[in-house]
Formats: sequence, C-alpha cells, structure tokens
Amino acid sequence: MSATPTGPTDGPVVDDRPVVEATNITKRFGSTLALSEAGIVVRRGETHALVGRNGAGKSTLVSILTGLQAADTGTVTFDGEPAPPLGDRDAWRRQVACVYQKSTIIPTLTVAENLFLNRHARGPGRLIRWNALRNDARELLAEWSVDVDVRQPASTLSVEQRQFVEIARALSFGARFIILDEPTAQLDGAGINRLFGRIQDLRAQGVTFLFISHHLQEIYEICDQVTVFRDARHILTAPVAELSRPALVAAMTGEDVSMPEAVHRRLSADVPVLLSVQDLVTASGAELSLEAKAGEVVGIAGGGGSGKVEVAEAIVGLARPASGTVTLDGRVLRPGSVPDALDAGVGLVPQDRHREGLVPLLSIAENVTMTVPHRIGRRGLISPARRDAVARQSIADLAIKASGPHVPVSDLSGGNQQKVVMGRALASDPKLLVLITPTAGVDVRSKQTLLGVVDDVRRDGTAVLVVSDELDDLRICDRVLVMFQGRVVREMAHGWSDNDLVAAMEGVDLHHV
Amino acid sequence: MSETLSTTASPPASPPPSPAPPPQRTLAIARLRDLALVPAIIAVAIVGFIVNPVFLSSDNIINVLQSMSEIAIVVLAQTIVLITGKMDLSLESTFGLAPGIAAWLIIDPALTRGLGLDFLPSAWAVPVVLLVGALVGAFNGLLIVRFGLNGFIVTLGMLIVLRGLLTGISGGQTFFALPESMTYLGSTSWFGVPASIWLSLLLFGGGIVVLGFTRAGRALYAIGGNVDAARAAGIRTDRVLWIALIVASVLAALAGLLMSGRLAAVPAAQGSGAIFQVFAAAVIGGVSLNGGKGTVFGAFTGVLLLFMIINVLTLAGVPAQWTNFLNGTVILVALVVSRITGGKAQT
Amino acid sequence: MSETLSTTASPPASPPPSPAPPPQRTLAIARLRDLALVPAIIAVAIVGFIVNPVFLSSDNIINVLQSMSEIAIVVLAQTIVLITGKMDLSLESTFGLAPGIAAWLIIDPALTRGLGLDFLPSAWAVPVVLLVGALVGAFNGLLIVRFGLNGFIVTLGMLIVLRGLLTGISGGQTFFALPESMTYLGSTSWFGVPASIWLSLLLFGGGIVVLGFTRAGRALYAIGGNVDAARAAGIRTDRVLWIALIVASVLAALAGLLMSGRLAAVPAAQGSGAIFQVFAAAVIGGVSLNGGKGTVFGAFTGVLLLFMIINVLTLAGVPAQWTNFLNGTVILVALVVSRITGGKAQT
Amino acid sequence: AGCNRDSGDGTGTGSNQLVGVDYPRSDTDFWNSYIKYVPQYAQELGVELKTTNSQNDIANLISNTQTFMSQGVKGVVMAPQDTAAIAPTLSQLESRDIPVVTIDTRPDTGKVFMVVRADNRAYGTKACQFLGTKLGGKGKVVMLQGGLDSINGRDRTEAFNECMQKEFPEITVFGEATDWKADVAASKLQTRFASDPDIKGIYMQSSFALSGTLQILKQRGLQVPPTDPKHVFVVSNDGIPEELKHIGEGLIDATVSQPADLYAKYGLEYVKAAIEGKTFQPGPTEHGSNIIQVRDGLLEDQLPAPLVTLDGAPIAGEPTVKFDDASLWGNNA
Ligand SMILES: Nc1ncnc2c1ncn2[C@@H]1O[C@H](COP(=O)(O)OP(=O)(O)OP(=O)(O)O)[C@@H](O)[C@H]1O
Ligand SMILES: Nc1ncnc2c1ncn2[C@@H]1O[C@H](COP(=O)(O)OP(=O)(O)OP(=O)(O)O)[C@@H](O)[C@H]1O
Ligand SMILES: [Mg+2]
Ligand SMILES: [Mg+2]
Repeated sequence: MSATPTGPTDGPVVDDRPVVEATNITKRFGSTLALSEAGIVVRRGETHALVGRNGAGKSTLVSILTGLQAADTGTVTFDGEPAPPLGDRDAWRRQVACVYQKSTIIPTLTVAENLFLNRHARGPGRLIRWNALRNDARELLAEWSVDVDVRQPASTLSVEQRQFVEIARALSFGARFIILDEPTAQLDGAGINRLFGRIQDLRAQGVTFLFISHHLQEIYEICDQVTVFRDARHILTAPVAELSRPALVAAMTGEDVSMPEAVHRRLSADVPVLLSVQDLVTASGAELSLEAKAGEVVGIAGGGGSGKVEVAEAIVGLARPASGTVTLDGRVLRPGSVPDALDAGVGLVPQDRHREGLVPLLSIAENVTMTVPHRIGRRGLISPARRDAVARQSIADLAIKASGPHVPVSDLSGGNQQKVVMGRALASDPKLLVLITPTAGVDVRSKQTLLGVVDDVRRDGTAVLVVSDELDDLRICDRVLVMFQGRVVREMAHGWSDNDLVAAMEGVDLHHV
Repeated sequence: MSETLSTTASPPASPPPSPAPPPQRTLAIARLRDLALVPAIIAVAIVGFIVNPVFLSSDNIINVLQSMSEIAIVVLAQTIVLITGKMDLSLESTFGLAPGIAAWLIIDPALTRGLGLDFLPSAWAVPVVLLVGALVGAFNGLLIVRFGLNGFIVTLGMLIVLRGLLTGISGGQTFFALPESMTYLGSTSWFGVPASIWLSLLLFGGGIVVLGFTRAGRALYAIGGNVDAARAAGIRTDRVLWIALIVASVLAALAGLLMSGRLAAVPAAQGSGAIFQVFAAAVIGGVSLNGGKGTVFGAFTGVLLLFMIINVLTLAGVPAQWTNFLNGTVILVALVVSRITGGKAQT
Repeated sequence: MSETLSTTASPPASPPPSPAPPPQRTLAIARLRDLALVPAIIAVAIVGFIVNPVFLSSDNIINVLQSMSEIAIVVLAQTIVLITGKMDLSLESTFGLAPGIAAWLIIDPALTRGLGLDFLPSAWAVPVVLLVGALVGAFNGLLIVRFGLNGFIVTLGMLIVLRGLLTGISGGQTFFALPESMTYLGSTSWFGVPASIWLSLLLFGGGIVVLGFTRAGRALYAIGGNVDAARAAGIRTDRVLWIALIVASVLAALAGLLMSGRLAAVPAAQGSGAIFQVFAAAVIGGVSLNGGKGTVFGAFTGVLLLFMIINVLTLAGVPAQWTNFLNGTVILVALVVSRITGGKAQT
Repeated sequence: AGCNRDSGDGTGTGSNQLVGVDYPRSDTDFWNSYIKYVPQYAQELGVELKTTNSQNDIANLISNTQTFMSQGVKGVVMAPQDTAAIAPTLSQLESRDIPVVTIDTRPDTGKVFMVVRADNRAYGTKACQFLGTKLGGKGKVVMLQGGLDSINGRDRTEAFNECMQKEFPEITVFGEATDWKADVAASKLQTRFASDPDIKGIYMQSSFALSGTLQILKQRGLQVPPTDPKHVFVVSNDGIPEELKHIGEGLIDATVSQPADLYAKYGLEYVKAAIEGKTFQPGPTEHGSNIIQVRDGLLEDQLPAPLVTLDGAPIAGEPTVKFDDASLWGNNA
C-alpha cells in the first residue's frame, strides 16, 4: 500500500481525562485466552494506535470497548463513568463509533439503508421517509467520493466501496470517539489517503481515534500514542515519536527481529520457461500475457479494479477465461478447472481466506491436505496418521501457532489461518505457486515467515506469481507487472522505487509526463 | 470478493472499460420483483375463466379469498419469521391448538359428551386464543433465542408437541358447540364480504407498512441479513427475534380462530399439514429462506396464486387421485418459473 | 515439503509462544462428542427394564432394531445430505414411491383387483426400485445443483409431487401380492436375525468408513463447511453434491424396499410423515443442519435412542391420545439435553 | 353360533386372558369413542388389556404387535387400516397360535379368527338411496370423500357412485377428495356452490365435515326446513351424538350410525372366545347380525349400521332408525 506523505500534523490539544479506560480486562473463548489482564487508556483528542500480532486480542478489546461483548473480568469506563449495561446499545453508541474488522454491511439491504441502519429518517407517524433517507445517503457518500447508486443492494458493492460505506457510517454519528479496526486492509493507496485526510479533519475538531493496523508506516503517519499487545497482554504504551520502528516490532514480537532486506538472488539466464500465459482475456475483459521461468517470482500489481485478481483466478481455474491459454511445464491447462490446475502442479492462495481458503469447522490437518488426497492415502481411503504427519510438517514449516493438527481452523487467529491457506497451497509441492494478496491482514512477523517461504520454494525451482498491491509483498519479486484498468501498463525490474510503483498502479506514468 | 472491472469507483480520469448496468435499470428490476407474480396471476385468471366462466364470478372470487384468508395470515406470520432468517414450522400446530385450548376451557361438557371444562366465560375466547399464541411464541423464543437451538428443529419438535397437546386435551375429538365469541369473526360478513377477508387484507396492509416503513420492521431485515451487523448497529437482536416469533404465533392463533369460526368447530387436526402450503406460498412470493429478503406484498401474491390454482383445479374437476400430484407440480413449476423470471435463485 | 512420516517434532527454532491446551484433551473431547448419546441410551435401557423387564429380552431388542432398520437407513441418507449443507425432505416420499413404482410395473392386475400393469418380470424389482431412487435424486440434483434452487423448498415440492404420483398410480390403494423378489430382503432372516437389521448395520458401517476415511467422504464435509473453499481446493463440488443427493435417494428407495418386504405390500402412504422422525434422529445424533458437522455413528445413536424411547412408551402403555405429545416432548428434551451436554448449540 | 355367552366360564382363567388391543388412530371422533369403550367392555368381560396405538401407520402396528408378542398376550384385537400390508404380521401371529380379531377392516389375505365390521359399502348405498329418494331422482349432489388412501372411504365412494349410476342416473355427483380435512372439505364445498348454486344434496363420508358444511349452508341462507324447495339434503356418516342432535334439530337429514360400541364389545368377546377355544359358524347371531364366510377360513360378523333419520320412516323399503332411539350408541355416549 502506498505511503503518500501527509505527515503527522501538529496534534490538537490533548487534555488529561481519558475518553476511555479499560483496566484488567480478561476474556476467554473456551480454551483460548484472548485477553489477560490487559488494558488501555485513550486520552481526549489523541489518535491512539493499537498494534500487535495476529491473535494478540486487539479485535477482542474492540468488541469489549464497543459493548458487543462483556469482559470476563475487568472494567471499562468512559469519561470516568462506568460503561453502560450491555443491553443498552444506544448508550454505547453515544460513547463510541466503530469500524469493525469484520464487515457489518448487510448485503441484502440497499446502500442507503446500510448507512442509516436503525436511525432511519422518520416522518409523521414515526414512519420512515425513504426519500429523505436516500438524499442523506447520497450526500454522505459524496463526501467520500464514493460514486454508487444508494438504492442498489450493498451486495453489489466492491470490497473497497463497502469499506467506505462502513467508514462513512461510523464517522457520521457525530461520535467524539471512533475506533477503526484495520480500516486500511481493504483500501488501495488513493482510498487510504482519502481516509487519512478525513481523520486529520476530525481530529482537528477534537475527535479521538483508536486506530488498529498492521501497516506500521501508517501508525507513524497519523498516530500520537501507541499501545502494543502481545499474547493477550498489554506490553507497553508510548508516544509514537519516542518508539523506533525496530523497538515497536520487538515489542510486538517479543524478540529482537531485525528485518533484513531480503538478499535478492539473480536468476540465471538458462532456466527454462515454466509458465506461459498467452493472450488471456477474462470474462470482464482484463488481458494478460506473461512467461515465468522456473524459480522466478513475478509480481502482478495494481489498484482496486485493475483486474489483477481476475487474471490470477483465470490462470488457476477459479474463473473461466473468455479466451487465451495457460501452459504449465508444457501442459495446457483446461480453462476454468481447478482440479486440472492442481493436477498440473498449481498451488493457490486465494484472495479471501474466509470465502475460498478455509473450511472453518475442519481441522488444520484436513484443510492443509485438502488438495492432496493422493499424498495421504491410497485408492480413496485416507490414512489419518499420514494426514497428521503432513499437517505437522506444515505447522512446523510455517510456524503456525496451534496445539496440533486436530485444532479446527475456526479456532485460529487471522494470521495463523492465512498460514494454513499457505500450507494448503504448498502441500502439493507445486510447480507454480499463485499467491493472491497473501499477507492481507497478517502481522509483520507472520508476513516475514510467509514471504520467507516463498523464497524457499523458488529455490526448489517453483515459479511464483505474487498478485498484490502491498509493496512488501512485491519487493521479493524478480519483476513486477503493473496492471491498470485491465491492461499491463508497465513492467518493472527488481529494485523499483516505491513512488514509481505506486504511481504506476494509480495510472500515472511519471516517466512519460 | 473478486475485484470486478466494472466498479464505478475507479479514478475519474478514464471511465471503466466495461460499463455497469445503469442504476435505474437495476432499481426498476428490484421494484418489479415485487410484482413478479402478477403476470402469472393474470394468466391463471384467464385459464380459470376458460376452464369455467364461474371462476371470475364475484361469488367464486369471494370464495377464493375467504378460503385463503386464514392460511394467508399464517403466510404473513411465516414471512415475518423468515425475514429474520429463522423459520417456524410449529405455526401449523398453533393454528389448531390456540382455538382448541380456548374451546376446551370454555365449552360446556354437558352439551358435548364431556369435552371441555366450562372453566371460563365465553367472553374470554379471543384473549385466550391470542394468549396461547403468545405463549407458544415465547417458548419458541426461549429455545431458539435464549438457548441458541436451531430454529428448524425446535419448531419441528414443537409442531409435534403442540399437535399432540391438542389431541391430548380433545382426546382426538372435534370441539364443537363453540360460543358466539369464537365463531363471530370467522363467520360474519361486513359490507357483504366475509370479515375474515377484511381482516386478512388489513393485516397484510399493516404488514406492508410495518415491514417497509418502520424501524422495527427494517430491524427484521437487518437481522436476517447479518445478525452481527444488526447488533453492532444497535438493534436488540434477541428482543426483536423474540418479538417476531411471538407476533408470528399470535397471528397463527388468530388465523386459527378465524378458521374455527368458519367451521364452527375445532377439529383435532386443524391446520395439520398446512405448513407445506405456507412455505410454498412464501417462497413463491419471493421470500428468502436465508433471511433478509422478501416483502409482505410478494408473500401475498404467492398465496393468492397458489389458491387460485387450487380453485381452478377443483373447478376443472381433476380426478381426485391426481390432485396432490398436480398441486405439487404446480408449486415446483412456479418455483422454477419464478427462478427464471426473477433471474436469481429463490434462496 | 518432505514426505517423511517422522517429522512429528516441530523445529526447535520457534516453539509456539503461548501454551495451548494439551492436544490429547481436545482430541478426546472431539471423540467424546460422538459418544454423547451413549449415557442417555444406557439410561433409557435401565428405565425400560424397570418399566417392563421384557424390554431387554432378545425378542424385544430385535423388535426395536427391526422396526428402526428402515428409518435408520433413511437417517443415514439424510445425514449424508445434511453434511453437505443441503437437506432432502423428499426422502420420505421416495421411500414409498420407489417400491410403489416397482410393484406397479410388476404385479399382475388379475390378482389384485386391477392394480398393477404386469409390465416387467419380477426379477426387475430391485433394479427398478434403485433406479427410481437414482432418478429422483438426479432430478433433485438438477433443480438444486444445476438451477441453484433452494434445497428445502425444492425437496418440499418433491415430497408433495412424489407422494401425489404414488397416490396417482395406485389410486390411493395398497399394492399387494408382491413378488418374492420384492419381499425377500425385508422378510428373511440371516443367522436368526432379520436381514434388514444386518443390512442397516452394514450400511451404517459403510457410511462410517466412507464419510470418515475416504476422499469422497471428507469432500462432503468440506462442501458443507465452505463450498467455495472446497471448490478452490479442487473438489468438484457440483458433482459431489449431485452424487450425494442420488446416493441418499437410492438409500431411501432401498429402505422403502425393506419396509415393503416386511409389509409384503406398498401402502400409498408408506413413509408419509416419517421425515420428521428422520430429522429429529439426525439432529439429536449431532448432525448439524448447517452442514459440515456430524458423524454417521452419531446419527446411528440418535435413531437408536429415539426408537428405544418409543418402545418404552409403548411398553409402558401410555394413553393413546397422549403418545404424540410424549413423542414430541421426548424429542425436544433430547435436543435441549444434547445442547447442554454437548456444550454447544445443535445448529 | 352364540357369541354373547356368559363370560362366567372364563373367570377362572381371568389373569391368563391377556389381550392386546391396538387402536388404529386417536385423531377422529369415531375411533376415540371406540378407544373409550374398549376398557369399559374389557372390565365387563374380565379380560386383562395391553393397549397400543398405531396412529394410522402400518409400521407402528407391526412393531406394536411385536411388543404384544414379547409381552405374552394370548389374543390380539386390531383394526389394520391397511388391509394388504398386514399379511406378514398375521402369519407371524398365527405361527405363535395367537388368535386375532380385526375390527372395521378385513385383511386381504391371511387368517384371522373373526372380522368384526360394518359394511362400508352399505353406508354408501344407504346414503345414495336416501338422497336419491328425497331428491326425486334428479338434481346435483356433492360427495365429500375422505382420504383416497382409506379403504373404508373408497368403499363408500364406490358404492355411492354405483348406486347413483344404477338407480338415479339423472343425479349428477360431484366427488371431492378432502383427505379427511374439515377445511379442505369446506373450501371445496364452497367452490362447488359457487359453480353450481343449485346443489340439492350433500353426502359427507364422515362427520369431520359436519360443522363446516352447516356453516356454509347457513352463510348461503340454505338452512331451511325440508319442506322449503331451497332445502339441501345432508347425509352424514358415523353416528356421533352431535349428528343425532343435528338431525333432531333439522339441520341435517340423516346419518349412518357406525357401531363404535359394538366394535369394542364384540371385538373383545370374540377374542376371549378364541382364547377359550370356541369356534363359530356362519349364520345369524344372537345379537341381530350375520356371520358370513368371506373366504375359506375367514368369518366376518357384519354388525348392523342403521341409517338414522328424523322420523325413522323406511327409505327405499329399508328400515331406518329414529334419531333418538336408545339403541344408538351416540345416544348412550
Ligand atoms: N468468538 C471467538 N470464539 C473463539 N475464539 C475467539 C473468538 N474471537 C476471538 N477469538 C480468539 O481470541 C484471540 C484473539 O483474537 P482477536 O481477534 O482479538 O485478535 P486480533 O489481535 O484482532 O488479531 P488480527 O490481527 O488477526 O485481527 C485469537 O486467538 C482468536 O482465535
Ligand atoms: N378426521 C376425521 N374426523 C372425523 N371423523 C373421521 C376422521 N377420519 C375418519 N373419520 C371417521 O372415522 C370412521 C372410521 O375411521 P377410519 O379411520 O377407519 O376411516 P378410514 O376410512 O378407514 O380412513 P383411514 O383408512 O385413512 O384411516 C370413518 O367413518 C370416518 O367417518
Ligand atoms: Mg483483529
Ligand atoms: Mg379405516
């Protein structure tokens, strides 16, 4: 994601009374300890960052601070007053507005109604005035330059538009305290800039923010204070300015991780071409041709709506392309057939792990081995012992935090779930690994592990496609194809500058102006 | 969520390559979906008229409306529950049990070979009917909302239990010699049209307003669409669900009262098997079994279509042994057709 | 990734930071959930013995097993469908229709007051039964998998249509004078125990192996748990769903054949209303209506518990008019109890 | 062939006379009356009872019979609603030497000690005679049938139709299947009235449709005395007290009284006799009925099921019973 420099502004006056104070919060989910004696103090007017690795308990704290869940023990106070009872949702909403990590859009309702859910404009007889409501909705979205018909169902929105509807709604309450749980994970660079602009405006008016993100540069960009959680505990709270980036990462991970710039290994010229995509055209018209050699890592970058995900899905058979061929190691893949792609040696990390990556009720072992039934049994019969062995291997290789292969995936934290998806892709020893936004919502440390794995498999001669708009993901690539509106507009060799790539993704060619 | 190229939010610099359908059209279609069954209803009316001109006589139209009025109210009740994403199979048993309990408490055993308790004066009939409905709904709510049990299986169990309760108190017999207070609504006419028709139209009108134009009604849709989101938006989801279940049971009880009034009796099997028709009508009318989708008006067109077809089949004198087959086929065909015209799966 | 089986130890580099519960316990709990009903079954056995010592006589045990054998097979069929996240209400009609059609095609009208066509030799009986099952399943698959219609409503429609079809071809009468080929399986005994008991146990055993230890079986769970993920993992979801629906219908048809063999007849109402029991048994046995959860063994304990309770109620001589009420109550109580002991909602 | 012999000679074996009675269903007025009478007569006859209820499901009946056998009953009384599917059970009981008496229905195959039933075909014929006579042999009548899967219902339908065709060919019959559901019957009747307002007669095959029919007649202003040309003649079937009362009030015109009490009484008497080793021959009985041999080894005691009318005047030469006659079970309930 982009880091367009808006620069931290001179923060407004911070007074001493905490807007919210949570102390000694403990929360268990079954056997999982999500929060252990953790706490946070957010002072009026500040923009407070909350960081921590996946599963550190951030979102759990958010749900406690917004009254969605009760803590097992511990207290929450707003302006020194005890928090309202859980049932009194209106009282909670007067205290705090929130953009949750999980979507709270109701897909079957119109965009307008989603924006004014449970606070519809009403007229005589307390009946809803739909016209007024739609007008309000139009105005609200215009402020965010989201150009959609507010009368269409929210299910028709793109991921990014949905995120803006969520943000617009949360910010329109007029609340003085707003929590944003990973609001930028679904936005592209331009979107993030719009959001940060608004945050700056509101904090100038004295609005307090609690901001959660895995993108540390964003923390440095807009936050005053930072609180770090690790393993369900509060680790430290400090002014952002006083905490160096390595120190922050160390606090999050509990170890002194230096983040070495991956040493880039040149590809030797005589390696054979492994993947060849010719004149691929997707159902909605995005086009791509490319060749990748064994051991080569090719990035496909692009903003929202650039078509990068579509072409990737067409390559692996998740979507049927309109035309074009994909050849892997001399074998032409059957269009639109995942089984054929798998058989040919494709490994896939799909875009949305919740939707396509995981079967939450099944165990890690079953999820990891789902694509490789032949490896764990014979003639259709499965050997549980072999399956568990494969799974243990994945757990070890990817450092998945779980007590064993039998843990249901639904019990894992987001980052660990993403690692399971990666494990599933790798289980077949693929010749081609296609990673679509592989590190979305993943913490720094896990990101490192995941990208490290990519480096390992390329060494074994696997070609890798990284489809992403995250600069960190793309940095490991030998070259990056930048897509814009369905076409490849630039190809950049390893060693590109961030600004160039961001500009290309946004359709601006800095070199040709 | 795949990133489509058609999103309108891409930078204004250049228009997206593949144009999205114009918003007006999308909207018009959404509105039209409510009227999706109107052509089918007109077609059936024409076929009916050809089969037997009596079909469009005012006598027969009133007959169709009256015979559908009670089930229509149950369809309204089921629609409310379905929109919240639950289902209530036990409505068919409540439909019989509520008037059954009222009759049991009120009628005089001397007149009816020992059936009944003569325990309450007859003025209590209507309150008792509604109260039984409310209690059943509350109990369903207890198991579904509080204990978190699956609605399908809970109400399936309740369907059996409530029917068994009615068989138990009546000994399987039919309650008759009902007091005037129980038969009035189901048998009287206002302005030449049976009161039960007025009542069902009134309830549907109310349903349209409440579900379309009040916050409480919209809360039902929100809950059915995404219960966590609804909770986050400040909707007391548990309470709303509970109320929806109670209202639905009360409506079913009221419908049962109308039916008992029309028959001047409460058979132990009153409503037995009706839930199939109720679901079929609601779903044909566009109500989603997954919650959050469908309108009261659509449900009304569904039940109207179904009863018109049954009436045409009766008038056509279809051989008795094939009526059920034809009924079922008609339901299936209606489903497939509404799938094709609606352009989207009826889910 | 290496394929060695010996890598059970995680690399020493990065042990998981926070101690998780010991794996043995999690596993043990998961296994125990399968046995959740065993204490209840033992309790009912003891109560039954106290009510009437006959309960534990081998005669009565065989009676219970035999009377549950056919429904148990339908429960197995429903379990397969439920695990994929669909449901098939029409199984109860297939249960009657499949042997009905075979009888219709085979039996001699001269022997049976004009019922039947005498169209096929009697050796075709079993193939025809299974074929009808397969066709019904394939048609359900067409509407659900291909047309994307909602499974609940499609199979509800099919329930009515198939029952109507049986009523249509039989004129509502019972097919009798069945050929030996149709009655053999349902009426013979092997080693002193009715063949239908052996068969149902065999099928359950097969179900346990297939669903627990084969690719195809695990694919059902993956589809029920998350169909998109299953597709992305290379599982041919449509095909598997289709096969599951067909297998379920074939099992129901086979169960119907056993029942007809036991009755030496096919009543037009065979299986009518049985689907309630089938769902209750599966859900009590821990199968989730939302798909992806539940085991064949659990389903078996569910149906066993249900039939044991019914047998105890019969032995206890419960007054006729209250049997249904008690049956329903037992189902509800079993649900609530399995919710409490299971610690998690039966969803 | 006497069957109402004193039960005196059976007292010594009283505790040995364990009889299993399976009730076919408990959701109809008629069968509930039967259920009420059975224990009453059992006590009178000194037999010990085990009862079950098969709820109109043949599979239940079979497993209930198994239960009887494990409980060691000496004789079984049942009313198999499915006359074909009961055969294997009967042969099983026969192999254990347990005598069976069936009530209301006659098994298609297999041996039973005695069938106690009224002639359902006679019901249909009687209703047809009554309506045909009263309508003067022309006009339109509606027949509210029961469920198609019911043999008794079918017998009534067939007999009614045959009789109408043969004896009153100018009468048009609209047969409506109702699944024994009162609401279905009501709306089908209403539809018929809408299409043919000149309907002059209604035959309902069971009292289940009674109240609904009367409501419709009232709504249409057709509840007028028989002397009025607008009168619609209504014949019901069952003989429950409500029907008798309505006949007295002139709301309906006739019903067929099914002998619920006699079913219970003679069912138990015959099974007791069988346990005691008695046998019966075809011929008239002491209680005014006829035992006939239906086929080899199958005797049937055909109990009288009189047509009940307001005045008790004969119809088509057949005697009828006045509605307040003390011999009707509905007047003693
Ligand atoms: N409803 C729940 N049921 C069971 N466990 C839960 C639930 N919600 C959270 N957890 C567990 O609690 C822990 C903390 O989760 P939480 O969502 O708060 O993490 P997070 O810090 O927000 O992580 P991420 O950065 O991935 O969003 C995780 O181990 C998670 O698996
Ligand atoms: N739902 C009902 N309400 C009232 N009376 C009924 C009902 N069903 C049946 N009867 C009456 O009970 C009497 C005997 O019942 P029975 O159950 O034997 O009828 P049937 O014709 O055998 O139907 P089935 O075979 O479906 O049980 C019949 O004369 C019928 O009039
Ligand atoms: Mg989180
Ligand atoms: Mg009968």
